[in-house]
Amino acid sequence: MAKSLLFPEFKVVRDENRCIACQVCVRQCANDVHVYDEEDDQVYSREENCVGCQRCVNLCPTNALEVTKKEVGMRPNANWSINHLRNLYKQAETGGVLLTGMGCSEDYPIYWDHLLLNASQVTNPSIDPLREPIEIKTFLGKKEEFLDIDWEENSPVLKTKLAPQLELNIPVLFSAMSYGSISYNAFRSLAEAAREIGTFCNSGEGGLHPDFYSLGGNIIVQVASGRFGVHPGYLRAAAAVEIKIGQGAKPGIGGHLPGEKVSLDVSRTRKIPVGSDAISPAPHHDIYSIEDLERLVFAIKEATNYEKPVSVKIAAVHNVAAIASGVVRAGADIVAIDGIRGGTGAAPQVIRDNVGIPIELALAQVDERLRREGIRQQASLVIAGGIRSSADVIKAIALGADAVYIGTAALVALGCHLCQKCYTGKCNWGIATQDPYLTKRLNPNIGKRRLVALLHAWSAEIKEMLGGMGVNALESLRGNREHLRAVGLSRDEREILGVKAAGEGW
Amino acid sequence: MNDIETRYLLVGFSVAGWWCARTIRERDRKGKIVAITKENGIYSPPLFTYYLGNRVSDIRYRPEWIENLDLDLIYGGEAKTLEKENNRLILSSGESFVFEKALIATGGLPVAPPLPGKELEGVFTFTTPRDMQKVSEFMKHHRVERVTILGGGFIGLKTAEAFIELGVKVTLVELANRLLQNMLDEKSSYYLESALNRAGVEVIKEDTIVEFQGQGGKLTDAILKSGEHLPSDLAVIAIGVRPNIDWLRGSGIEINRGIIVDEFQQSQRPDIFAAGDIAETKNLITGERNVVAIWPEAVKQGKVAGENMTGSRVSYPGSLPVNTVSVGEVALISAGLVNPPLGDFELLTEVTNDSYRKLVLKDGYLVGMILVNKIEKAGIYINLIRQKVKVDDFKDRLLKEDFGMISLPAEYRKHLVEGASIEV
Amino acid sequence: MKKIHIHEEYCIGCRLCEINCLVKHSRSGKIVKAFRGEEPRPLPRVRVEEEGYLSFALQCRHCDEALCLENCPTGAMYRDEETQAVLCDENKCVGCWMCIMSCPLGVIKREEKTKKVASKCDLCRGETPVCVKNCPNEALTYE
Amino acid sequence: MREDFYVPSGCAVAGILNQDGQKISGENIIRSIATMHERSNGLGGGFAAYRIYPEFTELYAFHILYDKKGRESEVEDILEKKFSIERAETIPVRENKAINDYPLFKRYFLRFKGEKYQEEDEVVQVVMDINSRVDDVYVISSGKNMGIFKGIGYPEDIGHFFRLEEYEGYCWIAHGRFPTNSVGWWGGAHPFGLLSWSVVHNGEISSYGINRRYLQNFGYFCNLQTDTEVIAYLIDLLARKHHLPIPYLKAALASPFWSDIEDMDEPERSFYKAMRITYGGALLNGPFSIIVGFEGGMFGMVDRIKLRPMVAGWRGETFYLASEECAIREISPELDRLVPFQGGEIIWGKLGEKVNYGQELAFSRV
Repeated sequence: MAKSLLFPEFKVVRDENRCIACQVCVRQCANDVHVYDEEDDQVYSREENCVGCQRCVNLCPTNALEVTKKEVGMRPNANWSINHLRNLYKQAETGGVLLTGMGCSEDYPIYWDHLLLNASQVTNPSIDPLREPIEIKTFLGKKEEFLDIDWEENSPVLKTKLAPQLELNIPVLFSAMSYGSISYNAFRSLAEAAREIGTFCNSGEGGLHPDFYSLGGNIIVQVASGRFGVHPGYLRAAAAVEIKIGQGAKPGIGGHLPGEKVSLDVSRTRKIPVGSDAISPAPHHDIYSIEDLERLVFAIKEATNYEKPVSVKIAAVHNVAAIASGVVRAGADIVAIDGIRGGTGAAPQVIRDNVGIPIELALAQVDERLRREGIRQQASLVIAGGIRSSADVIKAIALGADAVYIGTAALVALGCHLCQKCYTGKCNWGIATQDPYLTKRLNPNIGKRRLVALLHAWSAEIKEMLGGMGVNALESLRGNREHLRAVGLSRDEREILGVKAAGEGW
Repeated sequence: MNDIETRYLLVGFSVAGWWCARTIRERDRKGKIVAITKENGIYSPPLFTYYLGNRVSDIRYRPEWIENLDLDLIYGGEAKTLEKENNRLILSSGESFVFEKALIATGGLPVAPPLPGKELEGVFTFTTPRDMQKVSEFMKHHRVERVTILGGGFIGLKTAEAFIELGVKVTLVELANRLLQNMLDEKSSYYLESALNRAGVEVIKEDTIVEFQGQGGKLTDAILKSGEHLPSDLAVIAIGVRPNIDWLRGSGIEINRGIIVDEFQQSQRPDIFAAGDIAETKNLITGERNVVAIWPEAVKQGKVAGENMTGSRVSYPGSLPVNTVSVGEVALISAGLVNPPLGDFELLTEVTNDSYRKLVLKDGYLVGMILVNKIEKAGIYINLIRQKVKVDDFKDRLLKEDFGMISLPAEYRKHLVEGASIEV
Repeated sequence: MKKIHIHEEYCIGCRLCEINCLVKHSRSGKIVKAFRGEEPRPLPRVRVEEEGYLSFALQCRHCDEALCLENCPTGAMYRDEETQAVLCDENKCVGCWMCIMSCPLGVIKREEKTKKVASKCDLCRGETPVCVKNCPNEALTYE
Repeated sequence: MREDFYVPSGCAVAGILNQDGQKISGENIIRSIATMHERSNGLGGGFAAYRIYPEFTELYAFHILYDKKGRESEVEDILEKKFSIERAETIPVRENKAINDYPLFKRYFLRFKGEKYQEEDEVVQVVMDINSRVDDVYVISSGKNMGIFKGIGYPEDIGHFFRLEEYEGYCWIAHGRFPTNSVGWWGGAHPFGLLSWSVVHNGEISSYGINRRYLQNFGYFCNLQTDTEVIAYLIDLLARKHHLPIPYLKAALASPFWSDIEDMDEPERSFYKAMRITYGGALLNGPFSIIVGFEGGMFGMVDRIKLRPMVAGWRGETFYLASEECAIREISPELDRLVPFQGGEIIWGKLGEKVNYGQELAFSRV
């Protein structure tokens, strides 16, 4: 068999003075990087298998291990980067589309990092969140233009029946990650954390495991092109229903859950045979136009008795503003937009890294377009794709988002180390796998605790920042771009973002 | 003399009585307990041989707990009569006790055949503290280089174990063709015997001592049936014990080999219970009635009796013979049916050059076990026998190196692991 | 009484409990030394059992009705007043193995040479047991 | 340049309302606001007066500021599309040493000739057209039988410049300005008006950016780039177009905290909850105290956590509002009652109603 030309990506450095050959690393590596030799009572490494997930480093009781990037001693070439070469070698060997996981890791501008927030000085007192209430409660759903109120009583009586709303204690939701792409324990962590915090997680297109129906009040269920696990009970169990048109990591591409990940439980949940690949078509084959979308939106509203908001998730593509406007006019209560850095369990690398636009630009354009058309009230805007911190969240809100989805950030809180191997089903952290030996590694009690802590920390930071701006309710920041300024951006970019340059006053 | 009245009367106060008293106290804080022992203390019989072998200096049993039991303890008291009509017991000293409930746990007496010369100085039995005292006194005042032990049973071996520790030349005489025939099979007897040999013990089988000879009233030789003379400075007759029941003749208590008790350790006189080496109980596996004179059963029976004497209804599942012996570095544990009769028994065995394991199954249940050297998992097997857990589904794993809790049925395993207690 | 609870569904079979237990009960108390320097290598008092993807760490349950204690003829096995742990007093132990014979979980190990009970969980004498403290996935809890 | 103009202000505010409709000379309000001289810095002052044109009660009185001369015809063409101009005149002023360089102020008395059923919307449209389409020209008031007078200078100087002592009205509000971030300009001074609404404002609206974009949804375009302008438009939207009674404006503009809403009983709870969900974009955040005049009354409001001062006072049938108590005592040393505002509170008075001392919040229509 021809020798592979691939070179190891990582170097496993084992400090022999510290290694006690306890074999924790051997037992923890699903990629068989560490091998114990009984004779020499020593552990050796097969670096070529290493994906750099750092599991062994984390658990080594003597800190004897270090996994670092392996330098490839080839003549540096600005055009032919190591990544290009690696992909060329791989494809020359496999002849296939290169798969990857997680979000785009290419070095495109991250506009969050070019946006700066405002704070109060003198003319306007900043507010101390420790002393004054600062409110970040958020409602998602269609908002009325005005209310019909009966003034005849001595206290006003509301006559308008509000459209269904999702009530969030923090403007952050957990992105669509299906049971199947992630483990049962990972999904349980998310769902229980969502319940405790008072926000929502998203079933993805994987259906809903019977165990999670009881948590349905904090779950948004997805209807995707594969229609996996979709039935009336599924729709009714949820707090809201999301029609998935596109995903930022792979706009225009369908989903593919490899058969290895379709365990008995997953098959039951998705209503497909065990071990069979779960393939979602690129388009919904009953949606070839905006009016088809409208049909589905109202079909779902009928099925759920108009009691649940319907969300439509699209990927941020070039014409996103016009598309979003169409989606709103098609009756969506929530528009979810997923940017180019949005994550995935499996996508062709070439798509992930080259298709779509950054979410910041998409958000700015969509919000502005909907306002110009006077229909911004009719739907909430939830954005996704590479939100990394509370700062990203608050900047997104100021740009015009009602709330944000976090996926990767949540997984990182659960232990993800961004090795981008989700599609292999060999996640050493027990997140993106169905292998019972690996899924155990994520204790949902710990997972839940960590997620709750994360969002607790973020809401504290968001309140600090709001208070600093002299704003004590999030709705006063939402779409309030006066509180944003841009650094290091071109005039075009600033105009698209609708944000003044740092240094410009009001 | 007028009677001493008591709610509970414990006649004989060794391990069975001790655990009976403790159980009573847990249920009944106030009720008066009178405990009578013919000894001058509370001893742990298994320690006698270890004391002899200088492994322990104190043979008392858990003295630190005695006061918590709040007993009226009567030392050196020998039970003479149990009245047939009344709940009254009379000691040879004349003291008499009227009780509501009584436990009879007067244990066993050494079997001492009428051998000529057995009264010679240097010939002993070895079951009581007094025996032990006498032996060690004797050892202090005489040079003892050669010891002969009559009986290759459990006591005989324990005694041998002790003398080996002392570095004395030991000869073991056993009538049967192998040692510990009740608790071992041939193969394990062999392991034991070779361990003894390695420890310098001479083992003489299919022979017995017919006479002791001496000079000036002191032992010099033990004479075997085969005619052989064994020069001996000290001899121990260790061919067994029998229940100490003679004093109960005429008490109206039904006696066979021992006091016949039901599963509540209750004699057919409802106020009178029996436990330990004197009680005749049902065998857990065979259902045969017999006296199983071992520590663990004495504890269990004592506890069951205690429960029932205080009015609860707790039954004793039946006796399971279990034993453990170690000689040099060889450790043996056996339990239950180890020499099954011909018939539908299944044997699982594993033999290595330094270890031997044998499991006996019947109808998918574990009924017996012998372990030589690899003894760590003994407790697991024994519990499977006691709890009558069907092992059919995992019997192929029973002897695997990694056999453990994990191999057991999940509910049973979790019950053991999380359960507040392991029921007896 | 606080007990060590075993959550087998979260045991990842890393055996860090064994490793840390071994170190805790080693002479040096230092991990590298305990493994490389100390002869004989100390024994862990917790045992990880594995079968397929199922695994769990098992150590003495310190049963309320502790057969090892009931059947110990020397009184070496005793119950610690404040931790309620069943402990073994090495000075009293004569190595008769009645405890090994009695333990339904098989968690007592023997020391052939000294004829003493070699390893038996002591609940780390009151402080949070190291097997619990070092379980990376909270498959062992102490409550 | 002016488009990027935004002026957060410190400022003084004052207002007088006689609920019996007795006329009050402009001299009083000038004296009142003048006592708070220290709160302004000479970069702006202004007044709104009600029922000062008794001879034209049926006509819209447009006060128009011409920053550049020679735009009249352009403006008048726009006016004449919807109105007949009954009278046009330059607003009489008196130069003084404080104020000698000033733009042209004209006032027009206009009879509406458009569609009756949407008269006010069309008037608003005309105002928006002039403000956005004609450079350097601003409609500074557009109500009936009322007018706004404002400019650069201390309020007392502006008052005398516009000869306000010669006017009489039953309701006056005044503003003394302290712009911090930019030079004042005549159009940027307070009050701001739309139809008969007039608003003076002390504070800085940190929600300005979103309030402004929210108003776009309803066809309001802010050209003066100031937060006071958005307040005027929000009030017009809520009170006039959405028929929200004055006392309940706070449900949108300074809505209660969620925790307080949770503690309410029905039907209040669902009312306030729905209001907040629906009017999130109208919530005024940041520190402010405002006085709003309108045909038939006057009210004051402060932000949710009262970051700016305001007191209300009553004497007989006269209702006073001011940043500082002294401004009220100056013209009415004796008061029947004086109350400081609570966070998010609205205190109002209405013509023809007996004074409420800011007590009850019983519903009544505007």
